[in-house]
Amino acid sequence: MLDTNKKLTITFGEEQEQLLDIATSFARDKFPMDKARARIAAAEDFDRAVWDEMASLGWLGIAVPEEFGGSGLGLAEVVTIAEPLGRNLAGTPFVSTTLVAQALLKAGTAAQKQEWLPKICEGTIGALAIVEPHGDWNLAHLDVKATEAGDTLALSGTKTFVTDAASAGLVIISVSLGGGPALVLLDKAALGKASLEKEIVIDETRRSYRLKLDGVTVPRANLLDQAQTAAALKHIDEAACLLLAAEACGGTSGVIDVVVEYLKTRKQFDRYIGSYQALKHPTVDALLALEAARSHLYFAAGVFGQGEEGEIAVRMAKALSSDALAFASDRAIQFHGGFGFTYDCDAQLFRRRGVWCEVQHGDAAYHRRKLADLIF
Amino acid sequence: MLDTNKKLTITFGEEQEQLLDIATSFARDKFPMDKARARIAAAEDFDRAVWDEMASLGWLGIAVPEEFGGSGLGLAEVVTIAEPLGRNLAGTPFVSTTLVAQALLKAGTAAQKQEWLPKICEGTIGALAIVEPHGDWNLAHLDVKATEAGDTLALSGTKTFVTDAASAGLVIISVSLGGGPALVLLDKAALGKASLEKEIVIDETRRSYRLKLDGVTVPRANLLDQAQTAAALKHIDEAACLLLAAEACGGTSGVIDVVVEYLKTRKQFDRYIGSYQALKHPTVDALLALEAARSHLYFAAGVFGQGEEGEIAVRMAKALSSDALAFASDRAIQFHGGFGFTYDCDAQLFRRRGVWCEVQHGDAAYHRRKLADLIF
Amino acid sequence: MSLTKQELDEFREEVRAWFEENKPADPGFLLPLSFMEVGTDEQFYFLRDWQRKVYEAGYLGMAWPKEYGGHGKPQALQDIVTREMIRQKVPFMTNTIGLNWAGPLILNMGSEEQKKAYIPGILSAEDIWCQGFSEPDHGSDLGNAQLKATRDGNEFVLNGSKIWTSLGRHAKYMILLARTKQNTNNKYEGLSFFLIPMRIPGIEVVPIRKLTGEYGFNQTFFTDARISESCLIGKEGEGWQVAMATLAFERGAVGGQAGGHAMMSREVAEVVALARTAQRGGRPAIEDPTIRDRLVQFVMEERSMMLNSARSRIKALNVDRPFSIPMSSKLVGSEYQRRMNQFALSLQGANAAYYVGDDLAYERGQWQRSYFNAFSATIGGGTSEIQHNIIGERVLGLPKS
Amino acid sequence: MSLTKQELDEFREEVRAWFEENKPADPGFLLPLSFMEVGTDEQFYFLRDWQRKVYEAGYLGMAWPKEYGGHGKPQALQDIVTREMIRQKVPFMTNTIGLNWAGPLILNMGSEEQKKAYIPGILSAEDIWCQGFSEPDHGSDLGNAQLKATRDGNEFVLNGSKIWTSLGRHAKYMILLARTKQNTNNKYEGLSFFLIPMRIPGIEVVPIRKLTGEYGFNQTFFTDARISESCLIGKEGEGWQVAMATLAFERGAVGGQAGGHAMMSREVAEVVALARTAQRGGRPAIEDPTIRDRLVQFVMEERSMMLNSARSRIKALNVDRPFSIPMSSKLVGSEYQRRMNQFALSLQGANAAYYVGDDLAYERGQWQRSYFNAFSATIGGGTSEIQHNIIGERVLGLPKS
Repeated sequence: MLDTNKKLTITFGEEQEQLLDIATSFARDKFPMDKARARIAAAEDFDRAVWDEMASLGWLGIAVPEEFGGSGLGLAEVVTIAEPLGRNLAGTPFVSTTLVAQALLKAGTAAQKQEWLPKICEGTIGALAIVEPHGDWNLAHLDVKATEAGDTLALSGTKTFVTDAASAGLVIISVSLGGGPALVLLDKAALGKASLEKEIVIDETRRSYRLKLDGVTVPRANLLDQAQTAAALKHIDEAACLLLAAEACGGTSGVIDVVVEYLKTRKQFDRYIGSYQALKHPTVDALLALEAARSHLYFAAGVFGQGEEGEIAVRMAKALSSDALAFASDRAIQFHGGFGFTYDCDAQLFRRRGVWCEVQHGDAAYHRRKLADLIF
Repeated sequence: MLDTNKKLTITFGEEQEQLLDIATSFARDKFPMDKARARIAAAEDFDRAVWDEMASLGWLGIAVPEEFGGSGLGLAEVVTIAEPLGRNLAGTPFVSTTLVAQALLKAGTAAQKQEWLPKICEGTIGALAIVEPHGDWNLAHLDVKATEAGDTLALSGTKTFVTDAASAGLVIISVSLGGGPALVLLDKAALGKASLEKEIVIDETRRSYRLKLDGVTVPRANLLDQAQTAAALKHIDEAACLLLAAEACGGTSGVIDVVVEYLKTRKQFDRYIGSYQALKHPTVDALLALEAARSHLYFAAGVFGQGEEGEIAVRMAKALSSDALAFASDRAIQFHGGFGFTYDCDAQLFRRRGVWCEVQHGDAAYHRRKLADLIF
Repeated sequence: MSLTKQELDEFREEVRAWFEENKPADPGFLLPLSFMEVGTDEQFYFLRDWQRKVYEAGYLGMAWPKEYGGHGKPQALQDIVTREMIRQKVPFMTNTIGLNWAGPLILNMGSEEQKKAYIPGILSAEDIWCQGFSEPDHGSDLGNAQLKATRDGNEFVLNGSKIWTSLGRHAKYMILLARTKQNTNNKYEGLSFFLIPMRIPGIEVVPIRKLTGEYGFNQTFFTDARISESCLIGKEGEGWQVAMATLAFERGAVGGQAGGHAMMSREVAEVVALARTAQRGGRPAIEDPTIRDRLVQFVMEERSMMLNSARSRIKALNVDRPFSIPMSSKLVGSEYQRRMNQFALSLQGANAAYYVGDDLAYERGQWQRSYFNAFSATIGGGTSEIQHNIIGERVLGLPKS
Repeated sequence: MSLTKQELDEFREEVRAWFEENKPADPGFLLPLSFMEVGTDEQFYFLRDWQRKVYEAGYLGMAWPKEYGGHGKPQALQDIVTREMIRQKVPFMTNTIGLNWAGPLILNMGSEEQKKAYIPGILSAEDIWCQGFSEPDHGSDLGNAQLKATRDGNEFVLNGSKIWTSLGRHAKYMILLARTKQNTNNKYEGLSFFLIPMRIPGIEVVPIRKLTGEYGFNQTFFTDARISESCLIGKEGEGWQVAMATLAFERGAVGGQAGGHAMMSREVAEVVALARTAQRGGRPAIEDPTIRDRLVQFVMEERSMMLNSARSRIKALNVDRPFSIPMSSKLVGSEYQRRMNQFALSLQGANAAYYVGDDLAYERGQWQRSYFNAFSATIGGGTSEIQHNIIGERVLGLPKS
């Protein structure tokens, strides 16, 4: 139950302020819109030089404790990177790698953490394999199986939407083991034995793979701590929602800039089209949706992981931000008129990004349903 | 299940065309807006002269078979009267009287029909008492009780929203009798023993009463045919929905006229306010909602009573028409600006009517839920 | 004077206790939700007495200078009181125009005489203020005010009419925007701003019946009403600038109000409570999944406003469009209220058709009334349509409509 | 020639049987939903062959005169065929501009030579037509067409560019709106209407990539392209009137099209089927009450369009605003399609992120594609915003924006 009387405050620390400032400049410099388009057509999945720079800025270890080579901050600080990257439609393995580190932190064995977290902080790419062909948002709905055979686990089944898998140094996979959920770590060697198929996805800035696991075996030691599986899945789900919300807020701001620029410069019937209320007012509505979503985002960042309050906040942020980006980018296509219908208009890039952000880890209606059960 | 491939046709006969034409003129002549306002303040519940004229036009017997003094047509023809009356916010006992006739036709005994239907055709007012203080839309949710005591029935409990009760020659009441629903007829004499309290209702063009039945007894002969109760309640519910939809469509058309007239004549910032897209476009949306609702209305009128198809059609008409009137009248208040906030602006009269039409016999969400179960 | 956290906490406890002890009992009639809804004398006197009580307890005008009746204390203390008043849902401070518009204006720009004359009565609610901006024919176009103030020696002669003058029947003073010069190049140039007495010959206040059926607003007619030139505030011909400054107080963009809340809003928690009471097919309406879905949306919206307000205080999170949140809060809040109240009606089932005064109306019909009254905020102070223009043009830089 | 009900019924049976027998098998690739979406050669040839087959069976241009390749039969028969094609969801007739715009125009206003030259090839799909109305810089402002047609003796010289020329790469002819006179008092006065050949020097067709990532539309560049003055249809300088008449064919306000459907719409029944397949927490999505609620809304909307169309044929039910339904059908239908397709995406859960070409994309990704393609109708032929203006002004009589 929600205490609607409670005064809500957004905590926003100095580190967040600095990171947001740096990341905003970084995203603007490294990912101008023509670069985003070039990345879509590029053969390599990501830009190694930019990635190395992100690693050297310490961004991959922001939410990793200092003992593992990170800076010991949290996801609240990661949000300040993810939002500006989202605004510029950057395509990097930043989010997937961050989520893999979170999974390890939550459920990795001491040895796994010791081995992998420092590597991640230095730039090893992580991929998360937790979605399956049924497309259900319930992460406990697992058809992929792990079967024990002595000291090894034999895997079978298919994972979908494994972003950045081809470049990954490790993949963390959710499996059904003995009837319950478990998490398994695949290193590059094991990954090499799996079949990786590039997927054709609506958001062309993403590199997504289908991971076919039939025939793959891994040592039992690659199992994460089973006692922590449920907590880790919940944590990953919420963390993913938070970072998708950050990307969606960034994207909404980005597409508003795109459409406003057009409305200010394009004329029809001898008037700037931005002077028509039919275009102006819905654009204002997109702005209002952004402001609301962004306020929820930074509140959720501040209370992330704080039990029910954290869960409520992150679900609200996810629901509102994906609706905001859907609305803003849909209207941006429309308001560009004929140009909006072309591939050359940037509005479509944001619309495609919006579908991705909406349909991964639950759309707005799904989260509202969960919220109703939490609140009422 | 719905056959979406089926070609839908609207039957609209010659009688309907004539009646619609006559009723449109009649409503315009007898219920101009100043008259509607005068009716609100008037001491008498209705205008006897106008009522007598309606009776002499044969309108109270439209859906009554010729053997009982009616014209043997159906509710499809009644719709063509109710819609223009709704457009002019006419306050008359036309709908309640029609519904009472329908209840008698569906479940009255031969003697009851013989006694009352001819009187109704000649102008005796009927009132329907089927709503209770719990406000639930499920008509089988009955707290009012009838207890058998020899040849009489002792009634207890309270009915609400009994429109036109004070002028009624007969009232038909739903009661719980021996654990099941039943319908009972109260004539003027019995009604005199009940306590009738005028209600304060949002739609000031209606005269609504609370009927307190404690201590009232009626002869057993006043019971309608119990075998027909369930069918009759369903029939009354659907008939009420159809006629409320007709009133709401009429009202929507009426309020669009009101707001369009204002938008065409009022200036702000040296421009007619109707030239602003912020006002023009939502007014067009109200028009589109009206057109859709009205098409559903006349389709529902044509297939009324035809099993599931009829039920689906009438629920759709009710849902869409009440939403159309709610939207059109809410926007009409807003678009009148400061004047819209005053009692003198007619928009509020339509908004009040809209609340009534929406919340009697189920709002749009309620009917959509029923529709989902019928369709999917 | 900087206060420690402990001092603030102790003060909060003290305030909490005082309001718990002194908050007025249910008067037995429906109270208005803002000064614009005060429709009857019993409502007015009840609210006036309550404001005086709060003031006399030292909880109003805390940061205003002592010499004019304030308490000369830190604004932080007043903010604590205001928040506590909102939290405990005690009645609002009814002299709203005085406390939030006229008072700050006079403290900012008024002469010493004006401060001495006006401020104490504003706080004690002895002197009720009303507002004379809108005119019947130029609802949203404030700059087009036509009420004439014609100079005649040391006096101005007023002719014309103002509309939506809440509390006009009770007001001793009015802040007035009037035209002192005709045919200027620019319509804004001919305006001047006055603080005028209401109870003089030539001023007549006529009640306006609202769409709720109740009264509360008035139209004020001026027929050769004479006022002294000392009523001017700001220079003659600079009324537009003064009015804009005053509106900035209203929109909360600038501080300086006396404190105490001015408006009771319906809250989503009340709609949730209603949904637990109302029935659908013999079950509580809150079990209906589509109703739950709508309720969650309202919960999120209400939170959005609180969180927007919290975020607006963090500069780094308002870099791109710094005025976006403050300039949109009136639009967002008023439209939210309209839609939420409307939704609350449909929740009531058939009983939504009752109205204020019927015994069976849910909570005395206050939802019906507050849905209708919600239009005062979506229309007044610049309609929602005009707010969209303003935000589009000033925040997003879109061309003028 | 008036037909009995029995004759019509028999004909319907015959038509039904023919289409059941002859409807083409799944070609193994995604088919477009309208001529505007034809993006590949394999799609084009498949559709062209299909149109020819229908024509040769006698089911296209049934009411057009025999001497030009039509069948000279009652329109009622063609209507039966068209409805049956829709019912059986067979592919559409791809020479849409020819069948629905150019053909009716030539039959109405063309010379005997033009009828003879153009009509037969339109019906057989031998001669594909395209349309040259819109220009890159004046999307919605047709009257502002700037493509120059400069008279040079018996010829006109064309310079400029047209955009959104669907089937431009396959078209033999174009209907063209061009400016034959500069600096007229009224922009509409300088326009003329032509039927021009596409395969002449100086005309270049450049494909435009759509937001779907596919091709289909083109931009057509004219550089000193010379056409004979016999290409004029209507008088020189009266092109605007001819264009308006042609648009009236498009909007269906005037009859005379050759028949056969021009567009496959996504239908709510398909979304319902999707909701039965898609999963929510291990259960079919259609069991989710909020999804059911949305689906019912789409069902009602789709019915509204059918019922509007049925009602628009009953004069007594269109007395107040007789053009309301016909003038709004494009707006209502196109916005419905956009929203319904968008909703269908979110139903697919995580798999909504697949796109055309992925094996796991639901129904080959056609929902993703048709959501994006839906904008061609909300933008093309006058955007939805302009449709609102038109309806507000012409149906409700509101002042111009």
